Amino acid sequence: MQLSREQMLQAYRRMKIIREFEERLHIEIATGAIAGFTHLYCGQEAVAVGVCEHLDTDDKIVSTHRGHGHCLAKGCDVDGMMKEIWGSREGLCKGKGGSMHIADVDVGMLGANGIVGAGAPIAVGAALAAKLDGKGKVSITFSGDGACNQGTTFEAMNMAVVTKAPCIFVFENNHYSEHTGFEYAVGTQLDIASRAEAFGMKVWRADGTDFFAVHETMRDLLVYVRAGHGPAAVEFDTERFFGHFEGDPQRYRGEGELDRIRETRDCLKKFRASVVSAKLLTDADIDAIDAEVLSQIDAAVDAARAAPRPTPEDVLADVYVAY
Amino acid sequence: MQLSREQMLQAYRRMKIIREFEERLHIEIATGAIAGFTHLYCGQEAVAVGVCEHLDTDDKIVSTHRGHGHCLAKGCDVDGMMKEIWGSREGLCKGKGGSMHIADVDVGMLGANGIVGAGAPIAVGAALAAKLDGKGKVSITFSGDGACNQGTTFEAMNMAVVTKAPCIFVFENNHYSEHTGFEYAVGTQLDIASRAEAFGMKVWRADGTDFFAVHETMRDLLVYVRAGHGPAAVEFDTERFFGHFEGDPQRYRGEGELDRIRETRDCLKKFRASVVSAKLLTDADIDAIDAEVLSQIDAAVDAARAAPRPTPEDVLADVYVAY
Amino acid sequence: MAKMMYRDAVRSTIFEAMERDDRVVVLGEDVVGGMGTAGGPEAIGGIWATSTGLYDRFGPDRVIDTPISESAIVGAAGGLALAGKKPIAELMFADFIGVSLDQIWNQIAKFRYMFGGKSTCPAIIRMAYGGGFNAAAQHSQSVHHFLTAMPGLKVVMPSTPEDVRGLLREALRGDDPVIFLEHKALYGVTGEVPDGDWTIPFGHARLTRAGQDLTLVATGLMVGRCEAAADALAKDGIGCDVLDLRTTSPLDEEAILDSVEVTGRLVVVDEAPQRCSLATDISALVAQKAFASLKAPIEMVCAPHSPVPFALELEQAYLPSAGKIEAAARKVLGYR
Amino acid sequence: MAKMMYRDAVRSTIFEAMERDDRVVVLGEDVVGGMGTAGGPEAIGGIWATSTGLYDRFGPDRVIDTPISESAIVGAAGGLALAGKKPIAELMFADFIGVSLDQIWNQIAKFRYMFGGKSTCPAIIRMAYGGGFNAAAQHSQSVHHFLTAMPGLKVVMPSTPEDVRGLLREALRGDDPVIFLEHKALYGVTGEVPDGDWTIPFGHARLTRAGQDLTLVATGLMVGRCEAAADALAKDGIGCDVLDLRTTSPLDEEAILDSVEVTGRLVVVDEAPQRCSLATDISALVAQKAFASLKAPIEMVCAPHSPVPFALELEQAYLPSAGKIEAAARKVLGYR
Ligand SMILES: Cc1ncc(C[n+]2csc(CCOP(=O)(O)OP(=O)(O)O)c2C)c(N)n1
Ligand SMILES: Cc1ncc(C[n+]2csc(CCOP(=O)(O)OP(=O)(O)O)c2C)c(N)n1
Ligand SMILES: [Mg+2]
Ligand SMILES: [Mg+2]
Repeated sequence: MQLSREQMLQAYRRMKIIREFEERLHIEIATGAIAGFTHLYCGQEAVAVGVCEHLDTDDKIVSTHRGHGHCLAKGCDVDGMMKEIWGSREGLCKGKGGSMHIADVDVGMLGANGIVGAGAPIAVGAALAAKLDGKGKVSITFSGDGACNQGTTFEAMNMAVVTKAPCIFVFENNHYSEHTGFEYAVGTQLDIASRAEAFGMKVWRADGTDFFAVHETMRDLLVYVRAGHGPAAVEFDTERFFGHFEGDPQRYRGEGELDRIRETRDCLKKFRASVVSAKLLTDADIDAIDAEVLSQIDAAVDAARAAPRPTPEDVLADVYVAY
Repeated sequence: MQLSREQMLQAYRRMKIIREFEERLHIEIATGAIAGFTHLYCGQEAVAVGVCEHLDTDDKIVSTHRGHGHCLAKGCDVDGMMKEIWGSREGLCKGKGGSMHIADVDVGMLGANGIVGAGAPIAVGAALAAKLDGKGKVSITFSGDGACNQGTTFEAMNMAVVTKAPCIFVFENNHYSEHTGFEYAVGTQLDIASRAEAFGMKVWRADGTDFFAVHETMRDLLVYVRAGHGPAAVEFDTERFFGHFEGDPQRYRGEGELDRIRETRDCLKKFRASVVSAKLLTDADIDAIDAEVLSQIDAAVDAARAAPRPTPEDVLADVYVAY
Repeated sequence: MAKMMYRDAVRSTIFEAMERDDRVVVLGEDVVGGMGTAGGPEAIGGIWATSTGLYDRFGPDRVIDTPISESAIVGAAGGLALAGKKPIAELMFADFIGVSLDQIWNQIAKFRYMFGGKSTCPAIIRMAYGGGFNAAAQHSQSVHHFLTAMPGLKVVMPSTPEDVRGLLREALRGDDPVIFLEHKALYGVTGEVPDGDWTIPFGHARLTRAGQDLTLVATGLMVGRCEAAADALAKDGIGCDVLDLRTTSPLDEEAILDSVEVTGRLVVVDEAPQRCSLATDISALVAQKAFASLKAPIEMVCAPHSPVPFALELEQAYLPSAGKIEAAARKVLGYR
Repeated sequence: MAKMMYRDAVRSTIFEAMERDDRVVVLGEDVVGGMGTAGGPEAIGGIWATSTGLYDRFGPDRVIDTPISESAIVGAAGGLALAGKKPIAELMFADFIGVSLDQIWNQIAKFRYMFGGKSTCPAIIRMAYGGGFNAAAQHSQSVHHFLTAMPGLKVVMPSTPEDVRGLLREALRGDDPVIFLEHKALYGVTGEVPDGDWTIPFGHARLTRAGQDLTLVATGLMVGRCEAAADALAKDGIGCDVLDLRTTSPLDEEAILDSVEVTGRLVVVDEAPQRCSLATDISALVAQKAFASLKAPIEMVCAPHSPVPFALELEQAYLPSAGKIEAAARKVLGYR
């Protein structure tokens, strides 16, 4: 099934927003404008967008410490996110959460998460809620190749199978957990998807740097899950362009690795090449989006810089609904 | 490789000790002589003994809430165990641990465990110690079909593979976790061993009610692990003859199920039938052991009844080595 | 007015809530029981019999039997709650917060705050706690101090069937995460439960004995032991206020301080060991805010600094008893 | 006498121990770093640089890089210790006790007791705790109160490079499980570390300032803030005892009580929220055992009852500061 022009433009715009958001954060963090630990999603955009383009606000996602891309793809407000990362009281979480805890339940984004592996059980719960509602909605948990070793991820997979929850386990294998390679930390000689299979799940695999591969894979997978067959898993092979967190000297990378992946595994470049060569979009179409997004991000940064800061009285707000 | 007469007699004696120990506890618990939660191993003897007959005291095992059989098979003192379950200060754990926490590190028995799934990581640690010592020793964790759903069990399997720890995951599938069936709680349509396989482990499977099948399987498996190939897993299909814990009305069982498994899946009966028909041992050999064991257990119960009780001052002993 | 057991107050209050509000969902190990067996669903429920009959009435989408995976149980409760449901998750034993703490502490308790107040997470986590069954070190613990220390959680410790009803209803009515601690030695206790649609607001202690000479503060099973001590003291003409806190978070500071302002003498009783316990929490509160009223050192009657031992005699010596409470009271009363 | 950073005191003390005793084993996430990558082992160590160089010297059997599986890490440490080794496990952040609590609390802490004193479990669990890095609610917590409340554990909170050296050596020398809490804001702090083979026994507080008017009690990062407050008060001629507890379990009750017997006034400072905290623990101790000496209510300076917030301004407001400590001190001093 071919995507419409509008769908393609929107997908590209979403990916580009993530890319520019992150490239800009990379610069701002280096200047010391932003506090805390920030993990950039740059390089993995095709996964977040290829997955989330299939969803509406009643479908839920649960994200990770590397969550900006998932948030943006799911529809979190760009300005609100930027302000949150800057720690403003106008941020999406009023400056309480920061980069690792951005959430917007109203758009079905149930939170980035600082605890590796913590998202999977939460997604199962959201999936059980969807099952109870009976409207074919799904819940998606994103996990890294590191998170797939955490007990909670395994428990969640089994529980989803047992309860036939419409939960989708999206594994983004970017080959590293912090400074450790996938080949070391994931014991199996097989892949992550094979583990999910051993829990009794139907699994898919695709190139996570190819938006169209991700998008098509998810289409098939979602037909299966929305039809009530229970959970499913998918493993996307992808790349992160920056360090584990900002400040990481990345000495674990191979020589020329970063150049190579920026050159050959850049999902935005690949998208452009494929749609232009297939004459689905023109370079001008894409350049126009690039320019718009750039100024959108500029504006977001300006707004975040100027946004009001929280005050000490805010500390005790929102611990409870009522206490 | 054929077992010697002495080996067969010893194996049978060990199984019979477990059986009589448990049958007797079943009676004593009903009369209220024993406090706490007690989970009887009766029916699964061929697993504990078929595994532990291959081990010496430098090989370690870690057990479960249903640990009496593993303890006895690994060489914990019968009287000491009986006294412990009675709560005497002469018990193997001075009355501090009780049925769910019997341990004897001196014989390589690192503890029964009241927390389902907790034993697996501990066994990995003991295996890492064995690896460091480099003497071909192994560490074994026993897990049920319920425990195999706990996150710790999965983490332990992966970590054992990653660290090439000589750790053996023995899954005793007795088809129930408390009142819930294996078919429900273990999501996969496959078996537990297949999960271990997906972690990159070599796995074995055997009939856990057939002592010789267990024993042979373990021989092969141990050759593999002791040779330094890393961890391995085995799934034994077995039966528990009593309820989950004492007091369980077992309404989840099928009609005639208990009679059927006592009739056709009794590892002691099967052992006797096979050795007698193969003329390896005589009925008289076995009857003699039965009689000896019976009086050994009688004596253990008498000793436990008469053993001194702990006193309030004992409460604060042994919290620390020094504080 | 109905007479019922504590465990039935749990079950019937859940039943009632599920009838009224189809967002209420129950999940946990063996909350149905018999799944995947010849006996079939509800062949036999959980070991506390606090969910019997729910599955038959409300079916598998609202009464969810889970594998042995406590992190996933609590996490799923969090996800259900974020997605608009009102989950009631059961941990068979409170000791199992050990295998699920992250989801309680770092997730459920913090969602609302981390998300800037834009979400609610009305998950109720029920768990059976406490000693008295010779269940030893991993199945007998009191965990309220850990949970009370966690901002974002409310912590409830009913001591009677009536309080179970009123407090569980209140938990279900609210939109915050609630830890509901049921003492396993109270499940079989019977008491009157008034009819009608009433609740007990959180943060309101119950005065179960009134007196002018000494304040006794406790929760759960320890309330009865304080009452026994108070009754013994009453025979000597000594009057005690016995305060059942009912909820430890929020805490009814006022009731405690008001009482101590009158009595000037305080004994705090806690089934957990003393270090960083609720007993120290309340002592510290009083030493700060009712200092001028205090006529004597504050005594604490707690478990010793050890795991819970197995043997009958040891566990008996381990748990605070009416006798120990009475002795502490007399010590405080004897201080000049 | 060498000058070194707190993080280097950790690393070099481990290095020294591994040289001396081949039972000492290190395990944790990225304690080697670079495993399975083109850069290879030690391409880059853990984020705290507290294990740099260990792998190159001691190899993969003694420096074990693990997957992200904290329960398995702590559990493996328990198994290593039961099997006769001296494991030092690292949790990258103390907040990760949430995903490993059972192995800490129900296993390692209890083995010896449950097994009737017939085993030892000398596992050391190191973890980086505390705020100040805008790392928000799941990477900034102080957890000493939880762990201090657990019988069977010893809990160490060094505030200087010297204390790191002496206390870690003592932990390695002992046969009990030890929680070693390293404040992440102290890793970069430099201090003198005496040469020679000395240790610091547990349960001995350090008096860092001496005075007659007021007692300040603290741990970790808060010690420095108490000292700053004491120095400010000293300018007004007010003398403070500042007690750095060093270990919270065992606790140096005597040092605290002795000081309060002289000063009669106490402020306890704690980076954690107040409920069931170490601050309440010490207040309660004093309200019980030094009651007669107290001249004023005991004040506590703690974090508020909320998760740790992200934004600079919020976290600053959240953490106890020298200013807040000074204000509390003046309040206590002003009480008549
Ligand atoms: C429970 C827990 N353990 C460890 C960490 C520290 N940590 C943060 S991200 C990370 C690596 C995660 O790797 P992966 O899942 O592959 O995600 P990626 O960073 O590649 O997106 C680690 C170890 C954490 N935040 N939570
Ligand atoms: C963490 C934890 N969850 C739940 C329990 C309660 N429990 C004790 S045994 C058991 C069932 C275990 O089933 P399985 O692993 O199959 O072992 P079996 O009882 O069949 O030997 C359960 C749920 C527990 N002790 N620990
Ligand atoms: Mg990764
Ligand atoms: Mg079983």
